[in-house]
Order: sequence, then structure tokens, then C-alpha cells
Amino acid sequence: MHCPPVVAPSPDLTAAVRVRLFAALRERAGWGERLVPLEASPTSAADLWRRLALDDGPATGGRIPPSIRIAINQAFAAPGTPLRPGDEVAFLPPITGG
Amino acid sequence: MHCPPVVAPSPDLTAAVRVRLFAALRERAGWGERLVPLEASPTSAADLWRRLALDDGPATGGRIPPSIRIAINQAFAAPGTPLRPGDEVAFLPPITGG
Amino acid sequence: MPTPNPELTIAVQLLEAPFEPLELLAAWQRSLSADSRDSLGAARMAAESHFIGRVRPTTASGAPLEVLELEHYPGMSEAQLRALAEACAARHGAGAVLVAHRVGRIAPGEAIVLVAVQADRRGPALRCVQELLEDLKHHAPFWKREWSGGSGTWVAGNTPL
Amino acid sequence: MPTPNPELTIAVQLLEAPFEPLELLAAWQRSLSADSRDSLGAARMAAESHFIGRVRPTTASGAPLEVLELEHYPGMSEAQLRALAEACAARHGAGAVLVAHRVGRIAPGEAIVLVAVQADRRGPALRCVQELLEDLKHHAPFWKREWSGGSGTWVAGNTPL
Repeated sequence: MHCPPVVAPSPDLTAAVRVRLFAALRERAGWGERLVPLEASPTSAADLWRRLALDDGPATGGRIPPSIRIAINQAFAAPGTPLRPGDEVAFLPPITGG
Repeated sequence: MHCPPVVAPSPDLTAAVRVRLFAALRERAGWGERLVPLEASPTSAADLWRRLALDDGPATGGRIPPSIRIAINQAFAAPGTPLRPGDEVAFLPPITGG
Repeated sequence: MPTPNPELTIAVQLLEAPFEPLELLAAWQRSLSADSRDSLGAARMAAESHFIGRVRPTTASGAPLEVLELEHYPGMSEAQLRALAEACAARHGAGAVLVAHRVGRIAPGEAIVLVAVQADRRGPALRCVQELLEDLKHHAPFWKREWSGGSGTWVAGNTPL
Repeated sequence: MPTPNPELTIAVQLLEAPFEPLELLAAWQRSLSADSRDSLGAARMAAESHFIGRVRPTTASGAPLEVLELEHYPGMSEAQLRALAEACAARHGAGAVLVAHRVGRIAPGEAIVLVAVQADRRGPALRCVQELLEDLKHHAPFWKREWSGGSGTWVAGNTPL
């Protein structure tokens, strides 16, 4: 699949966050990494989930399903944590390592 | 230490049992292995413990302390099990392997 | 927070190619012996426990597995394995922990994970291996995809204990 | 009585000289792979766990240990290790067990016991190693004597878990 450019050229990239998706989430969305401008302040991972329409369908009403975990700057975080410019926020489907 | 012969020459060794002691028990008794004639019938390990005076002192009244385990023909057995001629009976102090 | 133990040695390895667990363990033991000669003479810890996990030959649904693909979150996966190992060692008072994990494409029968713990007593060594294995299965960002008959399926959850 | 498993492989070794646990494990893995190629192709069991116990540098009372003497009941010790391993494997459905135990005079830092288990899942492999280790510490006829300052003391009981 060929994806369109994910973010318009911006004079201030520090007012954006990097969003990352993995495994089944990445495949469903069709992308794995995007720079996303922080429109409102404060913006949380839960806000981005809605804005980027990461839901599987309308059933969850735009809320992050409990099976999805959030990492901010590569550490687990609560979905409501306010994001700061430059943060890396990742949506992690259920872990199956080991 | 030099031990005396442990059993008188006998015309019928099959009417004896082989008694074995290990570790601290062996050292206390001063011997590790003896052929012992079966005098009474039935004879058990508990009887031999008394007859051979294997006690540490008079405190236990000639009974096998609960910390001592019995093996007959190299398998754990109850102290009262009747012995048969030719059996090997062993008194095992507390095990400390592994 | 448990107090950090300055004597604690944590080793984490993410491996993109097949590895031989016993060779990795031998190298780990040599590195610990070299460390301990510096400070404690020839003393080695009295208890050591290991776990090796290998890829099963069949998928969760019982079909023959061609290959297991293991995706991870580079950076976070190493950091998280280290944090889990440190926390587990601190909880149990273990002295050294090794965690090795494959990523990428892994063939059936190949080792996918190795956990090893040295401690002063058997209880902490055994418990730390067991807990760390559960911890990394649930809290380190790895995702398995099973390839069978030319199509890939993301694994929905961990195998039962 | 658990039903005997014809696929179950039990290996018991009593060793009078120092041994290298990882070399013993490598030989054991090779022997199991050779077996399994005959019947099941290249399949290896998905879970494997090990425990290595080494002689501590100090006695129970804290004095420097010169050597640990390990007395056993020849014949019964091998038979008992095998019976304990078979029972533990049957309880947990493990597929292969290795038990190696030193006897005689053992220097501080040397390996005294090695237990290894292969199973289809991590739970049985981990639990079987742990239980078999406790079983052999309490039910296999071995006795430790610590030599320190030229005199020997029979060890009164096992170290705490």
C-alpha cells in the first residue's frame, strides 16, 4: 500500500507529536508512524485515538479499548496523560512476547 | 578405626539381614555394614535398632527417632515392616542432598 | 521502589539471528566470573536457574507453522526488558539476570526467549526466572504473527501457563 | 499411580568428578534431538528449564569451607533419583528430565546438582524443576559433611528455600 504524506509541511514541528502503531493496529490503519500537530491544548492519547479514527468500528464510540495500551516516550502511560510537543506516543495492541 | 569381625561364621547366612548405617549414624556406631542373624521371627528394623543399641543415649527408650528413616532393599519402608532373610535394611539420618 | 543493588548485573539482548542458548549462557557465566574475580575472588553464586522457550511447530489453531514473525518496538523493548529484569531481581534479591529475546522471522524449533538468573539461594533464582518470564510476556512490547499456508495471523494472546 | 508415558525420557547421573553443567546440558539436548528425529521429525519441546546448584564458599556457621563431602547410598541413590524424576514428570506431563548429582569431595564453587526438564509448556517445565529439586533434597539418600579448619561437620538440614 502507498500512503499519502502524513503531515503538511509545518513551520513548527516541535508543536507536533510522533504517533506510532504496531502489529495488528498498524496493519488496520495502513500506517505505522506519523507526525501529528497538537491542535488543542491539552491533547491526550485518547484525543488522538478519536482524531485519527483508529477505531475498528463505531462500537467503541471513539474510546480506546481496554486491550490497547499507551506508551509515551517509550514508557507505559495513562490514556489521558497530556502530551507535550515532541512526545512520541504509541498505541500498543495486546502484547504476545516471550 | 579398626573394627572387629561383625558376625560369627554361620552355616546359614540366608537367615541373616545386612544392616547398613550412613553418615552421622555410621560414625556414631563405628561401623557401616553388618550381617545380623534374624533371631526372632518376625524381626523389624525397629527391633534391630534396639538389639544393636543404635540409640544416641537412653532418652529415646530404644525407639527409632522420627528423624531416622528406614530403607529395606533400598526402598523406604515403615520401621515395623517384618524383615525377610537376605534383606538389606538401612538406617538413614536426615537427608541433606541437592 | 526497591533500593538499587550496585552488585546487580543485568544483561539484555535482542537478537535478529538464530542463537544457541547454551552458548549464550556460557558467555554470560564467563562474564560474571570475570566480574566476580575482581571484587569477590572466585566466589560464584550458589543457585542458577534458566528458561528456554522455543517456537512450536504448529499455530494456535493447530496448522503447521511455517515461520513465526516477531515485531517489537525498538528502543522500548530493550528498555522494558531491562526495567522488568531489574525490578524482578530487586524483589527477589537476585544477583544477576540475563534476558535474550529473538525478533524478526523465527523458524519452528528455534529458541525465541532465554531467561537466566543467579542468586544466593534456589528460591529466589527459581522464582525470579518464573516471574520475569510472565512479566515479559505481558509487559514488553513484542507481537507474534504466525505464518501458515502463506498467510499471517497476529496471535491474540499468550499461551496458557 | 500416574500412567507411565512411553515418550518420557529420564536421565540420571551420579558424578564422582567435577562436571560442567552446560556441557552436560548440551549432550542431553543432543541425545533428545537424536531420539525425536526418529519418531517426531525435528520437533523439539517448546519449554525447557534448568537449575544448577553450586557449593557455597562458607559453612552453615559462616566459616570458610574447605571442601564439601557428599556421602550417598550407592544403588538406592540412583534408583531414588530416577523414581522421583519419573513421578515429577508424570505429575506435570513433562517429556524429558535430566538429574545429575555430584558425590564425594566437592570444592566451593563447583556444581553439586543439575536438574533439567523439557515440556510442551513453560508451566510444567518450571514447576517440575522446582518440585524435583525439593524432592531430591528431602527424599534421595545423600548426606553433606562440611570440612573447615580440618574438621568435618554433618549438615543438620537443608538450606531454606
